[in-house]
Amino acid sequence: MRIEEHPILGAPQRGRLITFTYNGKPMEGYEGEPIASALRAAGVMVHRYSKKENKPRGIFCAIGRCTDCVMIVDGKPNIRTCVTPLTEGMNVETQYGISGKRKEGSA
Amino acid sequence: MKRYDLIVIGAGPAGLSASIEAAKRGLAVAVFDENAKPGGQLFKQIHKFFGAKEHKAKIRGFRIGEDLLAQAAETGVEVVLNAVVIGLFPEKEITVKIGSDVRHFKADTIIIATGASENMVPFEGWTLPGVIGAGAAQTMMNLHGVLPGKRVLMLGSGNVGLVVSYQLLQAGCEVVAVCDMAPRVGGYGVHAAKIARCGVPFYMEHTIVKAEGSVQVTGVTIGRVGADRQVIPGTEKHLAVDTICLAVGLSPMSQLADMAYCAMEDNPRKAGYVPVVDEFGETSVPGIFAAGDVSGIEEASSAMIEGRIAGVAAAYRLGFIDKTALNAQVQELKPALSSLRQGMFAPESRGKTITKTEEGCAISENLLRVGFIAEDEISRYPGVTKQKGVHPVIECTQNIPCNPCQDACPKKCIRIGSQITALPVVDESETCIDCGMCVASCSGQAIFLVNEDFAEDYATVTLPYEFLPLPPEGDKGFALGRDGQKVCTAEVVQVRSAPAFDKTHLLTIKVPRDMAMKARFYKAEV
Amino acid sequence: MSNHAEVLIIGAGIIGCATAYYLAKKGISVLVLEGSDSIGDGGSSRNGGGVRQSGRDPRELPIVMYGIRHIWPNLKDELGVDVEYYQEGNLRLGKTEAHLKILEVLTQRSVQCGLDVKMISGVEAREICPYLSDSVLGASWCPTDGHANPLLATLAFYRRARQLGARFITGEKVAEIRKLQGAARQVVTQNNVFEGDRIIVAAGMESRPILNTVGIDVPMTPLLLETLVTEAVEPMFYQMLGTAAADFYGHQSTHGSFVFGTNSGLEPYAKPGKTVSSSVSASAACRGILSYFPVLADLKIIRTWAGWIDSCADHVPVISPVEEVPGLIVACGFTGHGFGIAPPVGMLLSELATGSELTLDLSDLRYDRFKAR
Amino acid sequence: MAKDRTKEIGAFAAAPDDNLIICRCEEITKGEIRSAVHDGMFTLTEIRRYLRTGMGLCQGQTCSRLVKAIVASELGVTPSELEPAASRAPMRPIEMRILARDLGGDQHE
Repeated sequence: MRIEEHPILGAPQRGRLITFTYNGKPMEGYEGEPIASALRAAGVMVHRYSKKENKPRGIFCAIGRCTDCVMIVDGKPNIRTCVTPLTEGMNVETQYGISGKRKEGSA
Repeated sequence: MKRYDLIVIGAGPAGLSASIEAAKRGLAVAVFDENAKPGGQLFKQIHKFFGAKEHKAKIRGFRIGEDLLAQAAETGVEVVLNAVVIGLFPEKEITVKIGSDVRHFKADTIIIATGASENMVPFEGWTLPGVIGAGAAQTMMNLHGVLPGKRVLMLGSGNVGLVVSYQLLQAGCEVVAVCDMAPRVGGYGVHAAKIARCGVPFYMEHTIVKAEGSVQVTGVTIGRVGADRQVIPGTEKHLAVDTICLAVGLSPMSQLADMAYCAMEDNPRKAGYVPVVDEFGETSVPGIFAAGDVSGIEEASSAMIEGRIAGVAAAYRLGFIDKTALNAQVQELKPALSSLRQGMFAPESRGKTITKTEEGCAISENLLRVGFIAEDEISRYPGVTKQKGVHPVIECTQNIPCNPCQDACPKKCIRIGSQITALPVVDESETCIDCGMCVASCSGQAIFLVNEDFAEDYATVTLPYEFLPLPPEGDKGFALGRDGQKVCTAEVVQVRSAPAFDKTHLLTIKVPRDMAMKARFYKAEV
Repeated sequence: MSNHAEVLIIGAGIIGCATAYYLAKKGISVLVLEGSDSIGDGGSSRNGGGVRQSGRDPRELPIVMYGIRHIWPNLKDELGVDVEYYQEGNLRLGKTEAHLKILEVLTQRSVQCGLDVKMISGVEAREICPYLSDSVLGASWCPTDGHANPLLATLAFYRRARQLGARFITGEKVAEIRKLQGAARQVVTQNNVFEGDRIIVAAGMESRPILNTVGIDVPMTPLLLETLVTEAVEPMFYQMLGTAAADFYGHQSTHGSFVFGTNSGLEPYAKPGKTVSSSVSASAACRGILSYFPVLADLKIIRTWAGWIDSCADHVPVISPVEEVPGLIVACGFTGHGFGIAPPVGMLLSELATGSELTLDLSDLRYDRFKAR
Repeated sequence: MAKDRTKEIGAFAAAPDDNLIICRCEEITKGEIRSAVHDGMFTLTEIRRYLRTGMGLCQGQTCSRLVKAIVASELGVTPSELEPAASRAPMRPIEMRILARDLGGDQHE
């Protein structure tokens, strides 16, 4: 899902390739890019499950306004992944409701 | 407390322009922006801008952004990034979150240039991952180099929907369809035409019935709407997509103005809830200005001029220039602003149905209904002529404020005149030298060089091309019509690239002579 | 529609709405006039939601005790809306010996009125609420105190009163009360003249100029109070919190968010007029809160808002008939602690307006109790 | 503007799209919003206090326009006749630890 060469913008400028953890599994991304970009590039669509209806949510506005893409990052919930830069060794987890606890029936 | 002459909130086109004008006149200026990168939407706008020279026409948005940043640096503007203005208080005090601190700053003038946010529309499944704003798609592709999806449905045929559809194609996505509840394409016809000829179908008077999928979008059902705006049963159609992009308009992000107790109004012509401003952009709170989308949704070109006016007015308010200088400078900027507010897409025309151009040509109904001009409609426009040898064919059919083609032609073959919304006229008395400058300079990619006398039975069509891979000379494939359908086989006979073309390559394809007025895009044989 | 009702109420805050409900329930015709565009737009939507007896002045303590015993527990069923009432106790915290002194005085005073409240140690306080900082030396603890959602409670009274036939008009600013033939009968607004047999003034700080039009004055002054709300988190604790230093109070709501009330210490000097949050008070509140609850440091504040308290000269409200202006009843000056006592006050005002026997004695809260030095 | 809350807007009638989520943060549906109007919540401020629409993490940035349209339609008025709920600080969620560290206007650290 990454653009390697763009007809107008050329090759995207990226930070160095680093490893972070997604739900306990190692995953690669570029340093400084939004967490959401690294996840999207790796094919992760679901960032969280909503509190009341337990429904999947992901990127929506991508500019930090809608807060739909929040996840648990380094143990803290409600982190807007679309505007939070990725760092080496970051621990990114799916958010369930307002916490990291999975509810029954979540995929 | 640290006090500036001017604090600008938002480092987008309006905010940067304002701060440059103010700093040039001696004000101590700081610009705060919540993003990691300045420039607002400019760095996502990779297309060439419309307008005239004073509006930075035919320059790509991100280059305008780079230019503004350079100017800001030269003039000593302090641009503070990752700086979230969390509140605007009386005494023109702001609180800003910078890193892990909250800081307070004051200024004698404040310009709110916070831009706009995207409107959204609810439908069954709209909360599924894979349903995103068109702006989100633009951010992901153009700022972060990640594709939002592979197969995309675009909801909304305004300029944002059309431009982002084109950008999705450029980035390598498939745009499965553009769909809109309205009966007519809302954005510029030239933007519609450039995706229609790539084969993107338009479903007007259609809306989304539901986004399909349980964990993420796996498809979409659209349907035709009746007069009551409800979907007519039996018209539903399934499309296999993994992404649904919503481009249903923008709203001014005016919360800070509201918080500062500026008088507000809900103004449909400004697309939402905006601070009431005077001709300088000053709100009801003396010394607080608003410029750009926050005071009414328009193009970035208008935002830049509004910003400049507010910056000059702030300089006057604080005594850095006198009234004569203010008037002189505003007199110069006002016409540039008003020229952008003319034509068929002017704020005054919102909601009106226009059937004829200012010149009296009937508007292409086909263009509005399906995104491209029908063959029997094209000859009615003054940019379309039949001449011997190579000559420009300008498929520019709506009055939009744009005139770079007129300046681009070294031979003066193209005439628009002083009214920049006028349709370009091809002057048959002047001789085209096939330089291609007009093709590359047309922000709407609506100019083609046609030579019906290329060889016996063959014609050439030179078209703008902004995709990868760039076909080599000698490449064989197909010519596509305005509707994106194959019309004939074609061979690439020339590929021209030049710094002056700025990434718009000129592809000259050879087609049978009777295809000269039909072939408008090239698709390589796979 | 008729501009007459048996009872006119000026002010649709929780006091006005509760009164309207109790009157409508009795079948009395009620018309409520509200100056702002929304119901409950003053202190009713700008407070920490405390339903608390501890720390109250003995003059108003019996009212809130009655409310907690007889009204609050059933309010959800009575009004048909979950007002998010929790009765899990109130901790008033102290971090210094001086704080503990203040708490002891308050506690003793309440005990004398028959309230179940006691001083506890820091260790005991942490047993009740394990999130408390070790710097808490002691607290007063009242297990029957609690909190509710003031936004919902106000609107729930409004909703039920409206269903029972009470008429509400918002955006109707009152200019004047007029006497006809010796009794208060008319309420004049910008657009209309309304008539009622009884007129109840329950308009917060606005009550003062309105009462002035019939020659009554209640000594009170506006005080800026700010409220903060956080993002929602998992349930942590449901006690109502306060401090001896009065640097904040608040609780966690059903929603999971924490709601805190605060003042920056500078608010007596806040500018009158629009309720502008000051640029320093949210930070001040956070410093205060984190010094008691360091565990909340990562919680995000998502909204702050401010409002005026009608702070009365002796810090307790006026709830009183005005005999010199027959037909006039006053309920104002709640001084920032009106929410918890609002339901019983509504009930008492309905009794005053209908001339029924009062459930509780209100003689300590008369309008004419203020004596110059 | 004076508004009589006894205004007759008819009884609440269920609609097929009542289950549609409108406020994405707090997961409030169209049906809940429409029904709240029939409960007497006539202003956007009352709606948000009653239902929590626009009171979640994003503070109504996505839904306020949608809620406005639904309430207006239920009341039979145009959306521009409804006053939006007031804007408040902070414009973005901010950690208490950061607010507590407020450096004020002092430039010395």
